[in-house]
Amino acid sequence: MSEQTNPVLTFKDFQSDQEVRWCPGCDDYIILRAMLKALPEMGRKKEDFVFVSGIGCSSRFPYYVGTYGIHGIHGRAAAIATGVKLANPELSVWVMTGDGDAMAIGGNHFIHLIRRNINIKIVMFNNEIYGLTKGQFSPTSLIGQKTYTSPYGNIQPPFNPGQLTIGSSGKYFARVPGNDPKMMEELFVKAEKFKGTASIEVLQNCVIFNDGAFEEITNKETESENQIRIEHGKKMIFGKNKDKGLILKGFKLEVVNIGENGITEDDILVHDAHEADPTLHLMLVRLQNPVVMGEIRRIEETSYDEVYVERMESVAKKSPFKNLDEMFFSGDTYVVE
Amino acid sequence: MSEQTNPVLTFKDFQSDQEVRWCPGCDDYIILRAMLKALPEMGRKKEDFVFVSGIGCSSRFPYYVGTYGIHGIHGRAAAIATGVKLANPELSVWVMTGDGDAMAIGGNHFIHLIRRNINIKIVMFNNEIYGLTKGQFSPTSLIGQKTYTSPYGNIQPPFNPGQLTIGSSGKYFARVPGNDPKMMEELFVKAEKFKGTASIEVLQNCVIFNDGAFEEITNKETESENQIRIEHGKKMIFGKNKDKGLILKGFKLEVVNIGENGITEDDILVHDAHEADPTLHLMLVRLQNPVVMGEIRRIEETSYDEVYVERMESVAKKSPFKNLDEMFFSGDTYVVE
Amino acid sequence: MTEKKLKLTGGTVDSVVIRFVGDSGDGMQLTGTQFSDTSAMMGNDIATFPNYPSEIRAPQGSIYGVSGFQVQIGHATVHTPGDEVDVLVAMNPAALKTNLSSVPVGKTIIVDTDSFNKKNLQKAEYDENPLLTGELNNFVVIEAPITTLTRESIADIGLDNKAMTRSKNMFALGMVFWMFSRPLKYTETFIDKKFAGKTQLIEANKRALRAGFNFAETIELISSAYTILPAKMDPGIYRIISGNTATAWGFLAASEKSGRPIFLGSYPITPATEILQELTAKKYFGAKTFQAEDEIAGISTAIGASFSGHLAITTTSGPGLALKGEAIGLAVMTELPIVIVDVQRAGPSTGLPTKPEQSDLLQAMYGRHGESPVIVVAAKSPADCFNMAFEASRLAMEHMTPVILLTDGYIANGSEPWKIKKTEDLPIIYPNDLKSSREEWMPYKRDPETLAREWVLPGTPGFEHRVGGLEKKDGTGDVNQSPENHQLMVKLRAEKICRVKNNIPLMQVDGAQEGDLLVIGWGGTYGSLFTAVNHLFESGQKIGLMHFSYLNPMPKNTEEILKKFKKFIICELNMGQLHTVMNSKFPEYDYFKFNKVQGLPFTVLELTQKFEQILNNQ
Amino acid sequence: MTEKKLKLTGGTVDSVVIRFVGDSGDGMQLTGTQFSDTSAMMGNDIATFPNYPSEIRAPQGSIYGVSGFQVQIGHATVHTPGDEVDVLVAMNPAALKTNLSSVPVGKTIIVDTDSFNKKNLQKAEYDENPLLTGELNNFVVIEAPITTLTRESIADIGLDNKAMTRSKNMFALGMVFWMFSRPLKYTETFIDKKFAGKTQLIEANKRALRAGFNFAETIELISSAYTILPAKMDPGIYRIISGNTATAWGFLAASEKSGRPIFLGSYPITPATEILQELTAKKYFGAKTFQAEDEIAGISTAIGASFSGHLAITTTSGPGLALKGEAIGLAVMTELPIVIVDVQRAGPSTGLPTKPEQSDLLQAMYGRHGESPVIVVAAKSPADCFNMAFEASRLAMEHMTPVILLTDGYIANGSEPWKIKKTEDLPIIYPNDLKSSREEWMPYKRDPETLAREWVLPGTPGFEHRVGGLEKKDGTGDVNQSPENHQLMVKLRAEKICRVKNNIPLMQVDGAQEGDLLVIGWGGTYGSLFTAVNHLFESGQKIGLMHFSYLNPMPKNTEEILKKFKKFIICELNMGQLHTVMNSKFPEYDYFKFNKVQGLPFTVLELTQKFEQILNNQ
Ligand SMILES: Cc1ncc(C[n+]2csc(CCOP(=O)(O)OP(=O)(O)O)c2C)c(N)n1
Ligand SMILES: Cc1ncc(C[n+]2csc(CCOP(=O)(O)OP(=O)(O)O)c2C)c(N)n1
Ligand code: SF4
Ligand code: SF4
Ligand SMILES: [Mg+2]
Ligand SMILES: [Mg+2]
Repeated sequence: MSEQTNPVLTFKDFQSDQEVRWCPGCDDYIILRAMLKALPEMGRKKEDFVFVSGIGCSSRFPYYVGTYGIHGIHGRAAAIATGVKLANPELSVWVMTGDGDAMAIGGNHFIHLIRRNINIKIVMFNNEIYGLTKGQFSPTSLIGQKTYTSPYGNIQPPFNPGQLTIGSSGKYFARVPGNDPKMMEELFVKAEKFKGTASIEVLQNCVIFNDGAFEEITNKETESENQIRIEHGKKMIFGKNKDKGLILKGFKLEVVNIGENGITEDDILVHDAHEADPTLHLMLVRLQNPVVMGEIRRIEETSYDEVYVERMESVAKKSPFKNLDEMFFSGDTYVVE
Repeated sequence: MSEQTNPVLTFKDFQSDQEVRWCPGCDDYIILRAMLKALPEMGRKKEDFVFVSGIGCSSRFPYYVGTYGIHGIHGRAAAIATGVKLANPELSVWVMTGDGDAMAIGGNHFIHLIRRNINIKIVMFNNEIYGLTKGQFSPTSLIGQKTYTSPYGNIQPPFNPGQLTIGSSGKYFARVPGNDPKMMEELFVKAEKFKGTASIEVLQNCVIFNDGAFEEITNKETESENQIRIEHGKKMIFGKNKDKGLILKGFKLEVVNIGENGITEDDILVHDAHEADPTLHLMLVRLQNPVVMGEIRRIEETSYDEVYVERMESVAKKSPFKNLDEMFFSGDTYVVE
Repeated sequence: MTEKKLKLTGGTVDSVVIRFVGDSGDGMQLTGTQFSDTSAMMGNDIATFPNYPSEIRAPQGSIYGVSGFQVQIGHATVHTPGDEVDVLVAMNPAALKTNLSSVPVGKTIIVDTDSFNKKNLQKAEYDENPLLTGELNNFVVIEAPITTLTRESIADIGLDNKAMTRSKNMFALGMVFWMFSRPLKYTETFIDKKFAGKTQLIEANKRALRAGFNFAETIELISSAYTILPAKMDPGIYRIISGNTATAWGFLAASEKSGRPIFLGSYPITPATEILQELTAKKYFGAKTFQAEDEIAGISTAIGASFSGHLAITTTSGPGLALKGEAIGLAVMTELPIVIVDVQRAGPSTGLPTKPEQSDLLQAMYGRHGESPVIVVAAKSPADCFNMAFEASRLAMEHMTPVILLTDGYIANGSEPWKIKKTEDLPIIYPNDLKSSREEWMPYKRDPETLAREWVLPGTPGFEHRVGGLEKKDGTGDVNQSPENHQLMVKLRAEKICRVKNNIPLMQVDGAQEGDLLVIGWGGTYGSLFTAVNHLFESGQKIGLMHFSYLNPMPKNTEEILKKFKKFIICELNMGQLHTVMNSKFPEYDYFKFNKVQGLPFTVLELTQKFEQILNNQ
Repeated sequence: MTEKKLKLTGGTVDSVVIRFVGDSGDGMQLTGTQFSDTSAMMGNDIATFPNYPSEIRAPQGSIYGVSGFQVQIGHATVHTPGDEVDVLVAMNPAALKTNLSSVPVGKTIIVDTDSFNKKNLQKAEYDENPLLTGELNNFVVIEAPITTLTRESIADIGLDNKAMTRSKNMFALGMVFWMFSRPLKYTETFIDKKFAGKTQLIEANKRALRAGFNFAETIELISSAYTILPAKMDPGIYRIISGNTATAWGFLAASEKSGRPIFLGSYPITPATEILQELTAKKYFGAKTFQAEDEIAGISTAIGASFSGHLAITTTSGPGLALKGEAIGLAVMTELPIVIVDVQRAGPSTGLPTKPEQSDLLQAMYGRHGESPVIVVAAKSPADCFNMAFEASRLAMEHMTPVILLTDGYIANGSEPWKIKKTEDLPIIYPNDLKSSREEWMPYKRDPETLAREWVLPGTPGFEHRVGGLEKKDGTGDVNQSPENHQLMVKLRAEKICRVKNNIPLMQVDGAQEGDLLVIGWGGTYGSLFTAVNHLFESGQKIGLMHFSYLNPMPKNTEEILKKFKKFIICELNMGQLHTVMNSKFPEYDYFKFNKVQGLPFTVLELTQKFEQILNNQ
């Protein structure tokens, strides 16, 4: 069950025989396609993938991928996946979840999975709404957002998924727009190679209950001004004309125009996704304008499952007993005749 | 039920008639005394306090305070307290909880309470162990820590409660050593005045199952070298001789010796607890040597309960109906004769 | 449009069942509701049953995307949405395919021929067009190019194709209105309101509606329309109400009559979410609602709010009730009033989340650790949700205990006429407030009659006290671990619930008051059970119906009634959960069981057949 | 030391009950365990019952800080730790006060007079010193200044006062060893191991032990010691085992015999934590354990691990079982094997968390939404936990279903001799692995006999499939919402559990095989019930015991047995939960109930009296 390159597998091989049942126009279709294209590129056997989800529109995902999968119960995908992975660390385990599934009812398992740094990938479809239950606000809904449970406007301040990931001592966070299959595909492949918990936020448009939530950010016209796509080791530059960039000013990031006020490309910050200290990453996940896309944080350490396996092995080596019987009969036993 | 100064109340008035039942030598006694001393200073009526807890040694706390109180179920104190407070926003509501109660089973309610910024104070007794159940590792136990459920050493990386608070978009975080009743007393009084969710971590020594966990930090001999006590608007200086301080170097805090390498007091950072941007606060909660004590973050915004009340009132004003009957009989009704 | 094979004849009928079916996007729920409301306002009794798919918007034309709305209208009181369909309106092949089996031979089917194209037929898994194969020969099939006609009728308004097509449900509705001689004015007013400000849409929908009506009238082929006379209902002012709205309003009324503000802490879940939504929208009556992070937080906030003196409620469905079990135990121990509403859906696990079932009864009765008895009540129809929400609140606060209110997806989404209650006609609720003096008072001092402890709120000077989940000393409420005290408290908590029977109405039997067969049911099956029993009773059988609204404790006269019958049958939409309870409470009687677990209500027919079989000793 | 009032005479006795009581810090659990183990090794049968306070370390000398350990040793088989105490060792006034009522007149009480000082008397709420008031006149009171004597005996070792005092339990143990003619060598070896490397402590403890022994021997006042002959037990090799350890070991054996590695996902909770701790410590056998963030995560990880092919387990107590209800439903729907252990404690809510009770039976049977049947089994004694953990695992994997194993705090912490099983003598477990070819296989294809679906693990090429909580189509396992399929699947899931009865042993009745009174029980009360029934049976009564290990489904011959008796009494440490189940399964019989809810086991005496009363028709 170890890794291998398997050049034969294609998009089609990863499709399941189930009809896809999201609303027409939903970004979930785009995410699915991106994943189906990414999977063959990961160079692993089909039977070694397990997709685990909770409940929600997004959580229907596993049914549509022809690998192993579990459509679990609401909020528990991270915990179920933990069991799948620890029982068989050779598997490539993916949690497909929504903003409600992962951060409302599932918040605890989400932060604990991240804290433990188990080699599991979390793809969170953040549409800032509960889709499946037909439109209530979620933990990422904005202040003022009108939904069926906030008809006068939402008053609960939202989580920032990236900030919550860092708060949970997360080692990996990436963000990607739900309308960019290319970027998703690349990111999924990269994330698969990361040894630890990868937390990936997809800004996913729900056409029915929260249409246009990310319009300003993801709109093809304006995206290059409103998004910054960063890469480790590269300057953090954006704008249609690549004429804007980020610099550090005291404790804060600032957007500057290259060529103005004597600012040159050299002044622009280089992204360091590998720096263990999360300071820069916290700034980046919080940035509102532009919104940062890409691998914001990627700190490769030994993952929990690796340590877990090592520990199992090292303890086994020191076992005081050859087998169970030996333990049963060890110590204070006595004979009745 | 509004605030008032009540000079009559004393320590004794806040004691309950129940015998205190922690292990002899437990820091919990110190926290209790500090609270009993702080309460009269808050200038509120005794009957307006409600102490809410979950399950754990720490969670026995409400029984020992002669105010209103709920000893709830494991992990749910934050949610129970939310109900108490929203139902009656005039009350001063305190969550007394442990590292397990708040961050293991109660993790979800903890982060959501913080996110919502309800005017509730959380005092987390962090002893890095499950005390009541007799010594299993907790979400703050250190890597390698030997407990009954980690006889070969803990392998789960811990949460940093301050970092988790910031990750949850928290507006207030303070840390205090469990052996310093004076500092606790002051802090409790200050926190009570804060309008929003205050997350307070007490480094609490469990003499039975994790004795000495904070010895290096809280030991009276070395505390002034290993702790830095900060205050908003003051220079971040520490050391027995007040000869060390913090400065910013790129993305990181650095400890410097005042008077060495040309460093003067002027170079030392001034603590800004009120800055909404959490960058500095994240650095401070993560600092290991020295460990930061005091109000690290204190951002006063409108609290959720205030907005909640306003919203109730503003909607009520626009009510389309004078009373229930009017609604019952409104719209499409018809008469059967 | 052509009339096929059989002649459609109008006339006056007693009751008629109409089912509108189409794609989730076709607006069938709205169409059905308009038809029902209009009929109710004309004085018919109605009962409705929306049946929608679990997908939000399944791909167009697909079988699992079919959404339906059924209504029975009658000039006599109707208690169910009906078993068999008299008129089926099928907007596409998938809708026809999945609903045909409910239409008896000879009944009417209206189809939109425009939708019977190759793509849609394929999606519906039809090899050939059923309109052409002759397989519908035994039905009155009304084929109308509804889409085309709709578009034509509104072509000049300036909407795009998609928007125009959206009005086709109004066209269909217009046709049915004409068939049953309903006026258009209610729906027209509705359209004005719904699309306020969007004049184009108002115009389009109204025109399509009228076009459908006119089309039906003008084509010769419908020789005459059905007429349904108004039902003989209690005089009074009525409105149509769904179960979830009625539940929310029942709580509002209970709040008014108890003087305790509402606090609702909930997490959304189908089919319970509307209660949260309704109370949130009606915030202006002072109801505090809180969308929590999960079900456990939902009930925990309610417990906190109860401690603070509110009428505390949490609403959910089966999976959520499972999650709340531990916290209910805390409310049992702390003896705080809360109401837990479980709008049941088909399980286990996620099951069939949009379909009704009655399979949470045992969970409600026993789904907690330790000996933790609570009051369990159930609503029997959409309008009855109002009564039982009120009752649940009353009992919780008068007896200081958690109460579980069971409804189900069938009555929660279904609607019926509700004879509006004036709040002044509702009983006053007397929460068990502080009545002792400071000297006598203790946190667990009990009312000698009900055994309820007094509800003392934070903010009350001099009465500071702590409650919690550890066993409490009788009286003082101090933590206490002594064996005798524990036994005493377990018994007191049980006895407290038991005594609630002194505060609930006696059981009223429908039909025969004694005799051969006692039908036993509970909750949302009342309509079907009553109709079947009443039918047989009126035809001379000695059959009665004992239908439980109060399940724990049961009414005092329950056993008395059992004694008066020879045979018993317990009918439930589960595998026999009330059967388990009845056996445990009244093991002396021999109960037949009739169970259905299909995510569907009973049909009157299957019940009648079963009862006849038993009455005839087969 | 002085002997008071009554003469203490030694001799040979059948069985003796000794209870050690003192402060939580006094080491009474250790003392009791040493006495029990030593007795077991001498060939006595033993049964123990530790009874500790819920505080970790309550203030010294306080009433609620009293910790006790009771053991019955016998030369005949003993089944309970005994009702009444023959020898009470009370290390302080609080211990005396809280335990005196268990000591019948004429029995022996050993007290440490040093501890009867003013402070301790006050804490125990004694107004006067009971050693002086004469209130102990009817007992054989052995007053010994144990603390002083201990200190003196080890004064020269160089320990400080506090450390010296800590050895006083060894002194007391030495005295009791002498009374019952036990050798010191086991405890000496134990001391060597426990304090390895700490020579001072080894020396102190050993010396104190011997000093106590010698003290008892040399003082004239104990004229002769008790002797207990070895019990007549099955020949074999034995060890003393506690219920929680036995549970853990049973799982290890099941793992070995099924070839499936263990995965245990749990959250600590008293009194279940030791199972997690034991399996974690025994990691070297390949058992994977995972301390999760909460109970829901615990079971969810187990479900994931089950999908990955492990013998998946989660352990908890009542409040945790309540939290796991929803997830159990998922395992029911996905038909994945998991074992859920509930070590019951006294509820509701937090209740009396360190005291045993049997009040989670109904929760285990019914505590989930929807129709979600699972296998329920229970262990009847500490050693039987091994068998039932093994059985639970076997049934889960052979039938592809969740299994709930009920034990309780009484047997989980109690210990008894276990006749060690060789793994080769245990039956092989046959998980329902993939056996179909790729062509025939479907995710929900069932074994025609058991109806279990095949367990196919990720990593198996060509068999990729998805499971989940939505209703599944029979066979294919596709998501399916059709009414008929739902009904079919509900029935199949029920039938699958029902057929487990073909794979469990028949019920064996103890005592009379037919006759007047059938005592019915389940789980951890076996010892008391058996002893009482056997006593009456041997004295000629036609009384039998039907004790359930398999509660759902029940053994096939259950009804057959019921038919052979005239009267029935169901005895439980709850308010009548098995009574509810029996009434629902076999309503034709009339059951008496005998219930106790005190956080304490039955006494043989109270049972015998009750049975006699019924036998005598009172
Ligand atoms: C225990 C439980 N509680 C509540 C629900 C109802 N529910 C299903 S999905 C969902 C929220 C879905 O939101 P999200 O995770 O954001 O997914 P989306 O549909 O938006 O993709 C809720 C509340 C449930 N199925 N189970
Ligand atoms: C639902 C539930 N799960 C588990 C437990 C057992 N339990 C009680 S307290 C506790 C942990 C306590 O740790 P912490 O919150 O750190 O408190 P401390 O005792 O250390 O102060 C646990 C696991 C419980 N009472 N209820
Ligand atoms: S409701 Fe929203 S998120 Fe769900 S499938 Fe439809 S568009 Fe997508
Ligand atoms: S176990 Fe630890 S935390 Fe609990 S009371 Fe004792 S010393 Fe304090
Ligand atoms: Mg969402
Ligand atoms: Mg702790």
